[in-house]
Amino acid sequence: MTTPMQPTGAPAAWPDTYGEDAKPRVGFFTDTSICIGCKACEVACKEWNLIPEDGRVWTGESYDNTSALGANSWRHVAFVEQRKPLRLAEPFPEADARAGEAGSAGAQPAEVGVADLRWLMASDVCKHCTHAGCLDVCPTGALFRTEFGTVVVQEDVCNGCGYCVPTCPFGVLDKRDLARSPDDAPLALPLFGKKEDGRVWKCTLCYDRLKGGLEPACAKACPTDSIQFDELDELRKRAERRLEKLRVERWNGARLYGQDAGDGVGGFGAFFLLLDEPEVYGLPPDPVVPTAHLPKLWRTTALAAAGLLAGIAAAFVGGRE
Amino acid sequence: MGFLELVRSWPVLKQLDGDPLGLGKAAQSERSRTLRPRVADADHVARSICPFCAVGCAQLVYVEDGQVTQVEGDPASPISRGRLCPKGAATKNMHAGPLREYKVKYRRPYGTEWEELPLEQAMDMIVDRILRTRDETWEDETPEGNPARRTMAIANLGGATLDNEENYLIKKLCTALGIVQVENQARI
Amino acid sequence: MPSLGTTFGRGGATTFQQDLMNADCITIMGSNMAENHPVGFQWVLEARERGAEVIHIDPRFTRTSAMATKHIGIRAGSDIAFLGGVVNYILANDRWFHEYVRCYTNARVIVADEFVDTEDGDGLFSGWDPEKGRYDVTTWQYKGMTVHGAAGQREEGFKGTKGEQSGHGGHGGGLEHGDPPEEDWDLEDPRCVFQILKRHYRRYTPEFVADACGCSVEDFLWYAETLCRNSGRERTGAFVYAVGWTQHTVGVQLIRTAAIIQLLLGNVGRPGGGVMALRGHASIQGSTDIPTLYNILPGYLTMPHTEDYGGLGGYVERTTAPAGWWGNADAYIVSLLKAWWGSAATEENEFCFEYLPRIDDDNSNYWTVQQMLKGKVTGYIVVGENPAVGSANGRAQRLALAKLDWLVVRDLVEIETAAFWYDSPEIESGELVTEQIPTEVFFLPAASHLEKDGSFTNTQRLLQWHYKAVEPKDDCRSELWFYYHLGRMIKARLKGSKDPKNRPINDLTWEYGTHGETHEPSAEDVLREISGWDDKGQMLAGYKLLKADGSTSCGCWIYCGSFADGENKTARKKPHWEQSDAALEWAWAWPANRRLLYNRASADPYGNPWSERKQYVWWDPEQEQWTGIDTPDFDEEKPPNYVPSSGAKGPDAVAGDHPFIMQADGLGWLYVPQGLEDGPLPTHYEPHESPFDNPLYSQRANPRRQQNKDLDEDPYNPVDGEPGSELFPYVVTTYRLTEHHTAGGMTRFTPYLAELQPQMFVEVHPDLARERGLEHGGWATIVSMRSAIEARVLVTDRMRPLRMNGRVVHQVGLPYHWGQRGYTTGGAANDLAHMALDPNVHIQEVKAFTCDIRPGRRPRGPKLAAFMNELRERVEAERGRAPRREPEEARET
Amino acid sequence: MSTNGSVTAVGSQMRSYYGRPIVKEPVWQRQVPVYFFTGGIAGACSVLHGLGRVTRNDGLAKTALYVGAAADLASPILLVSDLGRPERFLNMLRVFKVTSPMSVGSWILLASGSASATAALLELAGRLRPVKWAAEAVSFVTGPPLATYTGALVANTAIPVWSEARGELPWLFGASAAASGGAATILFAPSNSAGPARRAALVGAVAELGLAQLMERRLGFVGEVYRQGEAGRYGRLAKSCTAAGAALLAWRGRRSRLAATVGGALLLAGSAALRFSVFEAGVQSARDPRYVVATQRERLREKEHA
Repeated sequence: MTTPMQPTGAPAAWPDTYGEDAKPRVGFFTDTSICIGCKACEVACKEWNLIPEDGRVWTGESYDNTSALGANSWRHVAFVEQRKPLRLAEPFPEADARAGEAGSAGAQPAEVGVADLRWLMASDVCKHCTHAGCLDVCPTGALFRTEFGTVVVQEDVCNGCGYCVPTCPFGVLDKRDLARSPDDAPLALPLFGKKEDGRVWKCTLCYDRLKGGLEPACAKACPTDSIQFDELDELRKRAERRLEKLRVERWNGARLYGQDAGDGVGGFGAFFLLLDEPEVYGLPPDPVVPTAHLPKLWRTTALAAAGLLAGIAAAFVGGRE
Repeated sequence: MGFLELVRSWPVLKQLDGDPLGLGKAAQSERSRTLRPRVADADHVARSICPFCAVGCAQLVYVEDGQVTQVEGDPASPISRGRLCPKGAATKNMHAGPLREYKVKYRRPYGTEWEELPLEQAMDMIVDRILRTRDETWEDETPEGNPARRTMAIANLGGATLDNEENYLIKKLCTALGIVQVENQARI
Repeated sequence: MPSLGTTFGRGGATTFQQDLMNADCITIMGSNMAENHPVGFQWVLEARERGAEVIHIDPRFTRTSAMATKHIGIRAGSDIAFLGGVVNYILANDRWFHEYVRCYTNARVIVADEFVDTEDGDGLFSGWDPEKGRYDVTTWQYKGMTVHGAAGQREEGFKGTKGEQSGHGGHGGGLEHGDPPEEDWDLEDPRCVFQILKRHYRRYTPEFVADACGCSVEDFLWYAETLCRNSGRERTGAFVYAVGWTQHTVGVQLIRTAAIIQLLLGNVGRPGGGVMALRGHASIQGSTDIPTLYNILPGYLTMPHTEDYGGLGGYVERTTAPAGWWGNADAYIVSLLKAWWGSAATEENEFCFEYLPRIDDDNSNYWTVQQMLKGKVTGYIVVGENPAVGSANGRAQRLALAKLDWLVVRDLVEIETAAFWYDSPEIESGELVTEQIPTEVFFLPAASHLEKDGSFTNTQRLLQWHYKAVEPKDDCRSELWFYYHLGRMIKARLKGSKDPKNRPINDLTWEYGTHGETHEPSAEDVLREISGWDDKGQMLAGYKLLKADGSTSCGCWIYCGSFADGENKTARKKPHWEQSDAALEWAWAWPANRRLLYNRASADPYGNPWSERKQYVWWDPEQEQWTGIDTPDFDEEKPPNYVPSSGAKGPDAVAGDHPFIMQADGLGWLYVPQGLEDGPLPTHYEPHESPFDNPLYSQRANPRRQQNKDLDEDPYNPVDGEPGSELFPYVVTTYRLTEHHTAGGMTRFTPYLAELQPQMFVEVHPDLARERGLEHGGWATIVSMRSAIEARVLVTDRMRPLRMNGRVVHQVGLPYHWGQRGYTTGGAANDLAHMALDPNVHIQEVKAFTCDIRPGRRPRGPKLAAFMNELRERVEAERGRAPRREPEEARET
Repeated sequence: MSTNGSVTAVGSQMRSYYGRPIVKEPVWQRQVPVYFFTGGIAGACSVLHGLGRVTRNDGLAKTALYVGAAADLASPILLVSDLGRPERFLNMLRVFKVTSPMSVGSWILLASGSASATAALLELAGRLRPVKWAAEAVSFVTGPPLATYTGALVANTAIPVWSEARGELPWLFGASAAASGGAATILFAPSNSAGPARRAALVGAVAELGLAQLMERRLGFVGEVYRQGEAGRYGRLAKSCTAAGAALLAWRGRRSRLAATVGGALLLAGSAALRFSVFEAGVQSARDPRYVVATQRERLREKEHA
């Protein structure tokens, strides 16, 4: 059995803890080269999972008014406007030839603005990591690895301790309807019976739909199949083929993100084809599951505990006064 | 649940049974174990068409206890292949949105408030208005003496968001009434 | 659209969305398909993934541009210049599809000697009448065409309706049989259409295009070559457009230009080719086929005009084409009259033809609004539309509503049109005062599509049935319920009335089954009536069976057969994986369930596919019939070598190698001798409001465009050259976003959509922002002579300034979804727009007009009215005309 | 890039995604840093109390026992009150996860808390001595980890300034615990038996100051948040209080009760301020994506060289 501390590409507790009931590991491949930024994924997700509408704030950040993943946004479409060519395309020979024929003298600058312009759109979602920090640190077992190899918060268990929130390298999880920052939270003791939901929410990869043999709502809605749902092994093969095609077509900056089982989280269950560095989309360039350091951290903690004991013991040398 | 079951259902003990880290099955709640998609409980599924743009995506409408519980794409459609855009995906939200109106509202001339009005009475009043205006403004002929058989004082607008059958009745009734100013979004 | 109608014979899209997958080159122009038809766009991406070029030619860099293999930015309103350049490129470089053009188009036809082209008339075609402000089209006819003596006057008689009438089903004028009188198969006669076309576009050189459109010569040449390279026997290219083309004062001619290109390249009637018209509403095609439009009857039969004479006989004579499928117009109109007046419609009383009301030149929506302002239209029923936000010049729309005696609004939510009397910019500014508005308003809650049965006709002429899922709550009712019971109650009131004006109501057939507690009428009963039956009560299989003797009844001849043999064909839902790519058993398409129109042209004159790769419908010598993966758009048994006898009429008069069977000559019309108001050939004119002069002619804009010169509520910005034009230096274009729908009634009130685009914004380039001191994320006020609105500023490289003749022009982008109400509110872009119209279809020009933009929020309250008055007076002063006054309301506060 | 002029197009100069955070900042409220503090006191006190018993210093032992028990009782209340669903606090005992410092910590707190509480009660009642001894033993054993695991808890997150300090935080919290535990005991212990507590507090305070310094230096760029905003203010407060308190204790703590009390109070304040400083540093570190990107880009460069 693998422990989450060594990234090996196989999640802990799956499939072994499910025995017969284990299903093939499934996930998403989000191919941003065909994302039209329509946000159908965001809406389809909210409709199926009955997620509350969460505020109407115009950001001016291109067409993105969702801004980030959170308790009430389990899909988030990022919009990035760049002065870069979409493809490193070669000039079209005939055109120049014709240009001669039609006698076009003095070619003038294309546009006053920049000719090369691209508008990247990418639908972000929980990565359902092979080694998931949120899952590892959840003290209640509300977060668990399902029979499909996905990571799900159980709303009937979560007590809103919030430990998973800062532990996710991608900032996916968040607490619903609680003061966003400690600064504006009252130091009320105790806060029993508060009205807020108070639990942590994130993409479940439509766990209930999977159990019914249905594909997740976002993938089903996606008009261009930019969001593809399937068995993870199949998706990884498909992604490799896709990347190859885009390389041949000289797409600018095409790369896979999160398909590598050797990365810091043992590969994503929901991975991506991006057209630029991850941070451009608001994604970490080299995510590592915090618990990867836990064995060492535990040793440090034990030593520190011993140190504390020793230190205080030393204080007993030299009398009572 | 008896005490023993309660103890046995305690995940910490389940951990001892093959899930020492408590990351998998041991942590699964009973609710999660027996979870099913709500569409599985639908009384019936209506096959519909998206009401927004003219692409004509097919929709599956799941109904439970007379309420729409889910609207999603119909994979059988050769046009949409089960996919929907954000508007189509928000169909349920539009259909049952908090701002949806369910009651007739009436504003009398120079009135400052909406008033309530029974549907039947509203229909009666509308019939009155149509017939009165039609009688008052009927043109049997044009000033040049050409046949007209119309009223130019009543107009009807809208249709591109309606069904063919509805447009048919609109055109048929208005034409019979001599209302020629029948228009729709085709000009917009 | 008359553009497609006059060119090909039918007003509908020539192809279907899935077929875009087969294209080798897709030109998206006048459309933002990825944003406004996202699910249909999957077929464009399928083509792209198969290696097709996808070119987006648009003033803005949109989500469609982001997905295209190439985006070419052009100035809004310069499309004809660009496409005309393509026509010139095709002809100058001999890239046209010779056999196709010779055999399938009217390129070879000789045109009357009297015809004078705009190139020789400085922007005017022959027949221009400055007094009437319209053309006499007699000089546009084919040479030697036996036009009836009175034709001239009769054209006069048709006026406004003419375009629509023949437009939606091209007519052949006086063509006695299939072939035009004089032709030159070598296309060398200087008077033949081909040579006229060549001369007409000769000046549309790459350099001219670059200057007029603001694109580069290289980009233009690359595009023209790419398009040609992807046409011919082995390859096909498709055009995709939407209201980005329609909403211009030259909208119809604009679309015509693309239709001409497609004919020249042989891309019509073939897989992966054609012109895909993308409609904007669920059933906008249906509401034109079964028109809620003033000037046509179901199936594009024209409404009788006040100046028409001769009753049914005269009508039939005018409507019937001697050749082609319009040859049976008598059967279509008689069957319609039978459907409406049943047993009361007899041969003796001309099947109640006289019951039909008559129209004038233009009784369209914008004309109606002006009648409201004049107090002549006093009753208004608005169903599922929101003119207070969605129509051009919103202020005029709302001022008009305030003049009504009574208004009925039926919608899902309380839209601006229902609330104008207490919640509108005019109430805020004091131009309207609630206590002084006489309008009696009835708001009736409507049923959603989930609460009713019925059929939508989508953008590819496909009738798709949707079933009721749940019962409507409380007072919510379908439009079917409303109009059925309205009619029932009216019939009851008028029962036994002797007044002749009520006979059309008394005799009207109005028997539809009802069900449920609300007595909802049966939509299927209505569809049965639309589809039609014979005198034995047998449901008809198709329009070929319609008769003119009153023995058949059919509510819409092009929908005839949608309920053939008692089966609701529109409700067929056979999965696509169980049938061919054409999916003929999914729903039902008009005409006769054909999915790709004019598909006879996918085969050569001898009936063989042009190529293996592009075979679709062909002649099977063994079976002696046309066959293929689609329903042939041709007489199944008519062989390719069929030649009509001289006496042949109607369909029989169309030869076996003439694919455009709705046209009297069976040909695709590069040149349109009749059917259009503003010319037989598309010509570049500037928009009604433009910061530029016409580079070709002293005739600046479309001479035939409809203007409201004396309507105070519709003042125009000074244009290039006029004093005061410097006040409105920018081109503004309006559009939709994926996240919202049209005037917002279905989306601004929907939480999940409102949060995705939560505020009205304006898109500008950094240079313009700098020029005007606009701050990203701040506020801007956009101003025209009509109104001033405010919006948040989105500074983006996607709004590219263009250089024309060394002069830089900035374009301002405005989504038009917002209004006063709903979860997300904001300025209505249409408040800025004017009501100058295209002469053929009376559509407003909201894709290209002029404006000013300033930093900061707009004046509030009465200050807004004052601000606008000051502006208008200043402009009028500069124009040296008497300043216009505001309507009464304005002065009373 | 549009260079001339101030106006630039949206996104045209973006290095991150509109400067938005990559990781989420903690949703914890102030109870949590307070608990780090009380937990530290409880842990250190159970050690003082245990060793006090061994060394027959009953005055010290009793005081430490009561103080520790008090802190142990406050801790769960603080934690529960921070939960989004407090009524579900028992779910903390639903599983035992070695992969979760909070899970392990909950069990430690349960053991330590109930043990010292039991011991304290029995001490008061003077009954059931064997049970009391057992409880005292448990409390003694669980004390040190209770004081240091909170360091692991914050270190085991994706927040750069915490995660990068995983080598120091447990030590820092341990030292701070000694300082605060000792200080808290001094306040109530009879002066004739408070010596070990005072010295423990001194040792802790000195270590706390040193470790904090070490941590900030080693964190480098990521550690700059400790010099900014709330974290910076709390940090400076912590250092000055701790330094002053330590100095006072060392100088007069033995002889003057007043000095001992003031010094102890200062150390307590310093220790508490330290926990707030660390907590706020985490919040600030999460808010700026540069810290995430910089550390990870650096890591990637190292990987390439390796």
